[in-house]
Amino acid sequence: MEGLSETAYAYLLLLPAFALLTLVAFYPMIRTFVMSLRADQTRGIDPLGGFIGIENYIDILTGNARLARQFLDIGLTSSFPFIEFGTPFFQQALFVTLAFAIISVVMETLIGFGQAYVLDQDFRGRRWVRVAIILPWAVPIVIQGMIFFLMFQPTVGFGSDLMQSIGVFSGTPLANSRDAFIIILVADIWKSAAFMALLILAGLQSVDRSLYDVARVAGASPWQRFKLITLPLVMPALLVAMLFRTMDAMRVFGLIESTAGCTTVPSLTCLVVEAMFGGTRIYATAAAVAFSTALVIGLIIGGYVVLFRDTEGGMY
Amino acid sequence: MARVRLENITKRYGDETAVDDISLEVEDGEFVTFVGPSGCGKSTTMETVAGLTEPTEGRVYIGDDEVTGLAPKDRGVAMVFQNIALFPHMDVYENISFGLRLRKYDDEEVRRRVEEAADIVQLEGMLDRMPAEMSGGQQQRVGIARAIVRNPDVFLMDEPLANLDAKLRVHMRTELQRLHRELNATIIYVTHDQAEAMTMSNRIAVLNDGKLQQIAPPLECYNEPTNLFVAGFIGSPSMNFAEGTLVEGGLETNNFNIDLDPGRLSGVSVGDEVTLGVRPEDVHLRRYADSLADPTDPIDARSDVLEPMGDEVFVYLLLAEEAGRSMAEDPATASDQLLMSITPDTDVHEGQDLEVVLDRSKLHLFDAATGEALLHGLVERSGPESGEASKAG
Amino acid sequence: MARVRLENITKRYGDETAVDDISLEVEDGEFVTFVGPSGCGKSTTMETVAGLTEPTEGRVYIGDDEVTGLAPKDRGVAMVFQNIALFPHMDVYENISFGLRLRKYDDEEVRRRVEEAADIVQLEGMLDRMPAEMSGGQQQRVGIARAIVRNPDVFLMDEPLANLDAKLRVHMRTELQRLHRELNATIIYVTHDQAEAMTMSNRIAVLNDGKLQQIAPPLECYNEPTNLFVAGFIGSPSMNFAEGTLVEGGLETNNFNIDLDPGRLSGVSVGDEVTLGVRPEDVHLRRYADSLADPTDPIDARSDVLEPMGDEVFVYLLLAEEAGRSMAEDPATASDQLLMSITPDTDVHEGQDLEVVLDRSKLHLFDAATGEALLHGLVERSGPESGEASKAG
Amino acid sequence: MSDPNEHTDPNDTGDRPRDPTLRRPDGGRNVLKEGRDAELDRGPLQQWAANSIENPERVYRALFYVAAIFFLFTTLFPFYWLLMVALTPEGQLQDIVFTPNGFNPGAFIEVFEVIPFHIYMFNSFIIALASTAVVLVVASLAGYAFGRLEFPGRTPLMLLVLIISFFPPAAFFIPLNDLFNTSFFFLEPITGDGTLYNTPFALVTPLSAIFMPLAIFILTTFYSQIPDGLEDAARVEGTTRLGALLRVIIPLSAPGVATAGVLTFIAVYNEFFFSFLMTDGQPQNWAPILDGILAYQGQYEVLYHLMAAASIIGVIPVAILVVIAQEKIVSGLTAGALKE
Amino acid sequence: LGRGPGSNTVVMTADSGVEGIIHSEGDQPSVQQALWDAGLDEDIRIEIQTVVSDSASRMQTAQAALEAGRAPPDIHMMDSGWTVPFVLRNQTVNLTEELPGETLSYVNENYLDAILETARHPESSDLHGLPLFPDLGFTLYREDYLEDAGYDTSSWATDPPQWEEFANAVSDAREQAGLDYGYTTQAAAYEGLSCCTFNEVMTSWGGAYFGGVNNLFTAGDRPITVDEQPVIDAIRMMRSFIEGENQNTLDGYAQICPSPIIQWTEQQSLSPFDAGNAVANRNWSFAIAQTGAEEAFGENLGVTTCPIGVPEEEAEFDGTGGTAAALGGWNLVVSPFSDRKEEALQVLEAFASEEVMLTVFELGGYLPPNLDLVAEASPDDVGPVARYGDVVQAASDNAIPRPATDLWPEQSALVYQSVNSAYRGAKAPEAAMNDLAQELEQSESEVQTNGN
Ligand SMILES: Nc1ncnc2c1ncn2[C@@H]1O[C@H](COP(=O)(O)OP(=O)(O)OP(=O)(O)O)[C@@H](O)[C@H]1O
Ligand SMILES: Nc1ncnc2c1ncn2[C@@H]1O[C@H](COP(=O)(O)OP(=O)(O)OP(=O)(O)O)[C@@H](O)[C@H]1O
Ligand SMILES: [Mg+2]
Ligand SMILES: [Mg+2]
Repeated sequence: MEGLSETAYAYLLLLPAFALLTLVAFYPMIRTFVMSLRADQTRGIDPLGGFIGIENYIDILTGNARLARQFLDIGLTSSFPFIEFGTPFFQQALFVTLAFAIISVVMETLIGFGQAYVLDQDFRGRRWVRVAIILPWAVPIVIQGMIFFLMFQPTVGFGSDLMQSIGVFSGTPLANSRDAFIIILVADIWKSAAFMALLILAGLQSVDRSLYDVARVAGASPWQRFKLITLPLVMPALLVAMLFRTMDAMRVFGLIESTAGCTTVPSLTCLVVEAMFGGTRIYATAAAVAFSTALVIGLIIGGYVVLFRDTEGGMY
Repeated sequence: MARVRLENITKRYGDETAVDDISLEVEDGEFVTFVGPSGCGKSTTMETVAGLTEPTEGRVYIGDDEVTGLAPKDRGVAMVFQNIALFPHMDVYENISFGLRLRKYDDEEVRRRVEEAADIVQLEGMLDRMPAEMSGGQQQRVGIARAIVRNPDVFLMDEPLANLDAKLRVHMRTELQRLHRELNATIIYVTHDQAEAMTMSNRIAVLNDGKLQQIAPPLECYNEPTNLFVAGFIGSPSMNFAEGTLVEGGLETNNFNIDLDPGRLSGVSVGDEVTLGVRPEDVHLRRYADSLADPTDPIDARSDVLEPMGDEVFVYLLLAEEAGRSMAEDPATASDQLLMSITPDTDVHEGQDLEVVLDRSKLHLFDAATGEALLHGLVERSGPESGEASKAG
Repeated sequence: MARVRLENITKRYGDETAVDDISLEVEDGEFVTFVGPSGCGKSTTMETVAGLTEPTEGRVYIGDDEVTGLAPKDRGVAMVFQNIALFPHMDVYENISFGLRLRKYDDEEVRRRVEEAADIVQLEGMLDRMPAEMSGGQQQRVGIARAIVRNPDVFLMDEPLANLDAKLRVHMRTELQRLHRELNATIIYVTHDQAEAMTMSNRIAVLNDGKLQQIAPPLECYNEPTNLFVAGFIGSPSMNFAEGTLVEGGLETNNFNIDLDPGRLSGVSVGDEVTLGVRPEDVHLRRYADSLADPTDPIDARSDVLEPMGDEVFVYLLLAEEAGRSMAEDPATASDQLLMSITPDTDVHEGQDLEVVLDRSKLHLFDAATGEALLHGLVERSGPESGEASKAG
Repeated sequence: MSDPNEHTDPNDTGDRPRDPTLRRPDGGRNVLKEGRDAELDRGPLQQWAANSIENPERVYRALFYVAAIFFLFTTLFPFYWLLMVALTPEGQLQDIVFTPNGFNPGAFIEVFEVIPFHIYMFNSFIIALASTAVVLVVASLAGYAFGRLEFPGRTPLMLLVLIISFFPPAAFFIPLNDLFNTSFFFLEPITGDGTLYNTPFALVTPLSAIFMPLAIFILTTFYSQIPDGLEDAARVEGTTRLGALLRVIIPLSAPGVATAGVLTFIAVYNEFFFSFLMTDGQPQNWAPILDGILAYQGQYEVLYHLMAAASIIGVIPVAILVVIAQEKIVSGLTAGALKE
Repeated sequence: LGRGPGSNTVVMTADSGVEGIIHSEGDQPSVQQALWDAGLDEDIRIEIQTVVSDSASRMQTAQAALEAGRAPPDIHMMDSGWTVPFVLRNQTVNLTEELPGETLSYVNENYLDAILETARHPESSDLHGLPLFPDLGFTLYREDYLEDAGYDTSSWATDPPQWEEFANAVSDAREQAGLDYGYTTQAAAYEGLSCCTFNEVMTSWGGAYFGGVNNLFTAGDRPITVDEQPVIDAIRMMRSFIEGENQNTLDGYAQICPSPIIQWTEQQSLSPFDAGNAVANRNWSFAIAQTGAEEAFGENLGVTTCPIGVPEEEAEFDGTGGTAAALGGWNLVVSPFSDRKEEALQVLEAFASEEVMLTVFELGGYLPPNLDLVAEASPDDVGPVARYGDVVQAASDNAIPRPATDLWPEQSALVYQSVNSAYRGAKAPEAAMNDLAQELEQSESEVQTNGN
């Protein structure tokens, strides 16, 4: 095995990973893709109708799909801002998802960095602070959803009254798309900042401490040490964290389902799940939505890759 | 003003004392070199000056101010690290310019100074390499450039030339000396290279086991070592030592006697053990005894191993007939052995019986118990001053 | 059998050629030292032998087998790394015993051998330290111990003593020589320390810019360098060079002339440019001319800078009256400058007018265009062989 | 000039005003200056501000404590609230702010009486452990290849690994559901009927695959940062490449490996989608904790207090365990991992 | 890892409530025993596979098993709301072909028609599921408070009041008693809104989704009537209840509902009522059992069906107007993939016996599908529900099932979203219903184009 060329050796090492992925990802993916090219069939044994090409995709993009909320429903107009929403912003899964992903990832990155920085310091009881900060990440999504659902249940929790009294929310925030969006955002940040924190912490911990000595002698203030040494050196870890958080956020579902519900805050995965398990058998549409979702996520990840390709020590 | 003053610096790691009550003062613009065996505390002392290590006890002053406890960045020092420690994520240009960019110099200025520094360390054209793509010596030169580009008041250099070849070393040596002159900077330097220490320094500080042994100009350390340790440490190859006993009118070792008046030595008296020291270049073949002002009586010896160095040859001499043991294994301790340096053309070969003489004016005497120097140069036997000496080729 | 043979090894990193078509053979049990300027490809060549770098072209043989492409672990080599590369997560004992434990030696044996190796590198009592808790030299010694503990057929040592002080170096040198003898191991060694290269090696391989310049026993490299590069690189301080032109009956430089019969030189003829080389120790004050068998005519000079080294003093001489430029800045290139080494007692002081002579039997002549050596030692003027030379003190 | 003691006192939070005379252990070398300060009659706040300017480390320290407390509060408050929900007796879930509506610690026992919650926990634990092991092994190999080897197709393959994370898990459901319900003769000795459904494999397999890309990326990042010299040294010493991975690279990447492990473990422990659909929800059939928690939910009523209690029971011990394990892993991997 | 039930064990899915009564300790009565008593082969044992109790999740679980062709479970307990889609996908056993004629005729003649409809194949009318129990929507109210406020509710039980009267009464009673809430119901955007609470209100106003009760189970060629006036009125009335005097409301209807009802489901709407903090509540029969117990409100609990919008005679569509009770409930369906189909059919057969139905009612409080049996049950065993037998009967007479075709889940989502947004005032009722009508039209048209 040692005699193998570097290339052959690399492929050998990748074999188990790709075997697993083939079984659990690539094979189902191809089947799903084939599904997405056929017609829906709500009755009969065969869940799929005839081959209809990309018709399902066209329906999805034009707001004509058999979905409770639309993936995308915009039209072009001649007057500013030249785009017209067929349905309001908060009812278009694509926009809701994008807004959610962008805001949550940015917030989580900032907060995660703060948490990691705190955890990287030496102080008594650090272990317990670490437990505390990791705890939200350990909470199952159902529970995470339940906490925030109950908190903003008008009769049960204090959240609605509190927020209403300071004029931020309406009386029934979980039924209001904008309010519910914010609640879900907060819930997600609460839980997932810990994910960022853990990864960033690992990055911080593996920075060679003697580099800080050099920087200190060279005259770097703490902020400069952070900017010039810490940040670039944890950048690879940070990028991984952001990459995966972005993909996760783009697929948000469980949290929405267990708080406000997909009706109030429809996300892309909401559409897939509702189409897949909604009872009316529209698997082809579901598959097409899933693929479209993957496409959107893929585009965004492509953006990441292009943006960060040149980062030193980066992943590519 | 960049005088550096250490006051009773002690640094302990757990039970281990790395630096033991060192006090010294480096004048403004002075070039002081720390030498000493591996692990004697050189780097640690440097680190206390830089502020990277807080001394367990003692105070550090730079200029007129106490800086103990001050952050490294506020001490106005630049440092070349023994382990080099380049930033792996920055290319050579960024590594060198790091300190300048922190200080918000304008780009023009930064580029100018970086290029100048790169020139000095002969790294032109490598500015966009990453550290991982460079050879050991090239990395070390980046480390030097990173320090000199900043023109600080105090330079701390921890074995900056360890990975460089002889020629480049000579070049760097002159460059550093020029810098020293031009910037009038205070430089504290660590090296294990005798030539560096001798040629560059205003003073050499010899450390051993965390303690300061001697701090003096290079030739003084060489010619008048304060104790056995310094005598043995400075000079390569090392000084020969022979244990002996003071007797009336002289000194007796196992293999030869030296005339001398013990009464003139303070602190010891007849009967005491002393150690005689003589450098390899002060051991001569008997046939050249005439050219010495004050040679000792001839001593019988047998050449054991010859080590040709190109410009000179080291001859390991056995004084007593000793069978198995070759001197080369442990040249500096036993009294029965003597190392002599001769010019390459001299026709000495291995296993030859010889007579050698020592240059009395170059002998050193140490108290065997304390190791303290008693006397440098035994001049009392005969009158004439050792005049101009010469070298024949 | 652990002959090491390199056949046309070339290693390129992108456009950069680190090693350029090197072929050489190291005999079983031989000690070969690689020397050369920083970045010349020494470490890279070592790595191809170890199997850490696959050569872009060429083959490596160890013993009778081609090992190109074989894993490092199957080549039976041990290596001391230039960057030390201790495993930071293991203590000294674990670092040293790493290779043994991989080979499942029993604990008893492992401990015995580790202790023995630690003894050799003088690290007894530090076996449970972590690398981060050690000084630079101590770390390097762990690296050496890690290699020698395994008793392999081939040792590769990349500047193993760079961070050690002179005394410890001498000790390690003799220890390595002993190991070499006892194990009859083949050793390939990289150093920038002339003394190490001269004393330890059976042969020295001089590299420059990725290319092998000369591979020969140390004194041959010193006395008969094949080209200008080797002449200038081997020997510290470096050889003096003077550009000149061959004329009928001799050689003319800017400042002096040398008698010689150009007809006896092959490949050059009257009118060609040549370079004359003379080592600092072969430059003498006129007053000692008599002791030379074959001195040149006296040359007028002026002492510029004196560099006392303890056992000798370097005198930088200016041949022509040159105002501003101090020789010390660039001693080895200009024909108007000359470096002389004298014994410390000689009463030369800075700024003195002197006459010097060169030892004709030690002069070197190089083709100025190709740098190839033309002649070592100009003996044709007068008959008598240079007999026994002596050194006066 | 500042007092050196200020820098070395780790307990100095910088936020308590101190008697200025106490700050001069040297007996007040700057008596005059102090006198002037006293005349200015600065309040503690100004004093603190002045000290801070003199000595920015104090500010960082203070900022650090503020940040730590802020993070502690924000992460822990929802848990506190969850605890209050758990303590509120059934059916009185109203207007809970800082205290429970009534006090019913019995919920923490009831949790186990209503359903065998501990079995769900155990199942989840085993499944998470197995998945983490699979992920770490497979991802370590892949991470080594991606992070330390040069080979054609590296970047495309790496992106291909990610693709699984582009898809909503629901997209995989139908084919995977078919797959795991297909009977394979070679599985019969293991699972009885030859299908993977209702076995731990039905969860371990997809969950491993789903969380593997993250681990691969983490490990790739960390492995690629280990200097080549160390691997070289290990290989010359006689390890294979894999040996070097195991003995040098993994231990040196300990923070990354441990983090990948923790993230995977917890993610699997709490996974929603496949946990829900790949078993029949029976504790004896390897149903994970999620099914346990959902089991407190009825058609028209939800036992919120039990769900809350179950969550606390399910989460806190695991989180503590994981953190302690992580510390052990890190120190174990970095120190004396090779002591045999 | 070995698992799987014994050869004579029939595995049936059920929620924990049903599970609790199937088996018992010792000699206690149990459904299993009742099944054996009803003639089930003594070798055949039922094993319950508990599933998560929320209906949507249970559908997913059933779907996962049936799509994969997996059995056990041999018997699936399916919500009456989503049995038909499975029937249409041939994922159920045709009971009309498999059950003995005797049993079939008993079922056809005695079971509540409305629930039977949810278990039949829409085209062939063959029976594919055996109703286990129906559930009906009731309006619960506090007789004591209403009477204190001066209203006579003695006739309400079988003769529900007009909405207007109901609203006034509730409003006055709330004020009188100083309660926080008047009438609590479910209006969150979820299945419960479209299938039930809104369906009831709409029906009481004479409106319908698809033009009356005759078109409930045949998707495709049927009128879409959600944008008709009665539907709009129903919404406007609900908005009056929620918002009081405001846009898009109906004059003369007091504000009686707390605004949070738009995010409430059963449990949240029951809580305040259960806590004595509301005058009236719309809920299922389990709520009667819970709040009618002696420890709770006992006799003070009044139960009726949905108040009346327009009388039946004035209703625009067939079978609407007057009072209404939404139909819920669960059917038992045999998996066609089962290895123990015969045994499973035997179990179903036994479930169709009156003793078993009574046992289920007595032990679990689940209404028997043959509602005549409610009267026969001993009040001691059954609890408070028995007290309201006449109301149950009235409810069954006015039961209104959801249009549970294979498209219903999809359409339901559209309906509850639109209705909820109209309730909230996010859209005007007319606009919301017009949009909904279009969406439903598109959904319906899929049937024709795909030739389903
Ligand atoms: N990974 C790399 N990428 C590009 N260039 C490299 C890389 N490694 C080495 N080089 C270059 O190859 C040349 C030879 O390097 P090598 O390390 O062999 O030098 P060396 O002789 O050991 O020098 P030194 O004495 O400074 O250690 C150098 O110029 C170096 O910059
Ligand atoms: N962090 C530490 N913990 C424990 N001991 C230490 C630590 N750092 C250094 N030492 C010890 O302190 C002593 C002095 O170390 P120092 O690095 O100053 O030596 P040095 O003179 O620079 O040696 P070298 O020439 O080998 O670099 C050594 O014996 C070393 O082992
Ligand atoms: Mg050091
Ligand atoms: Mg090198």
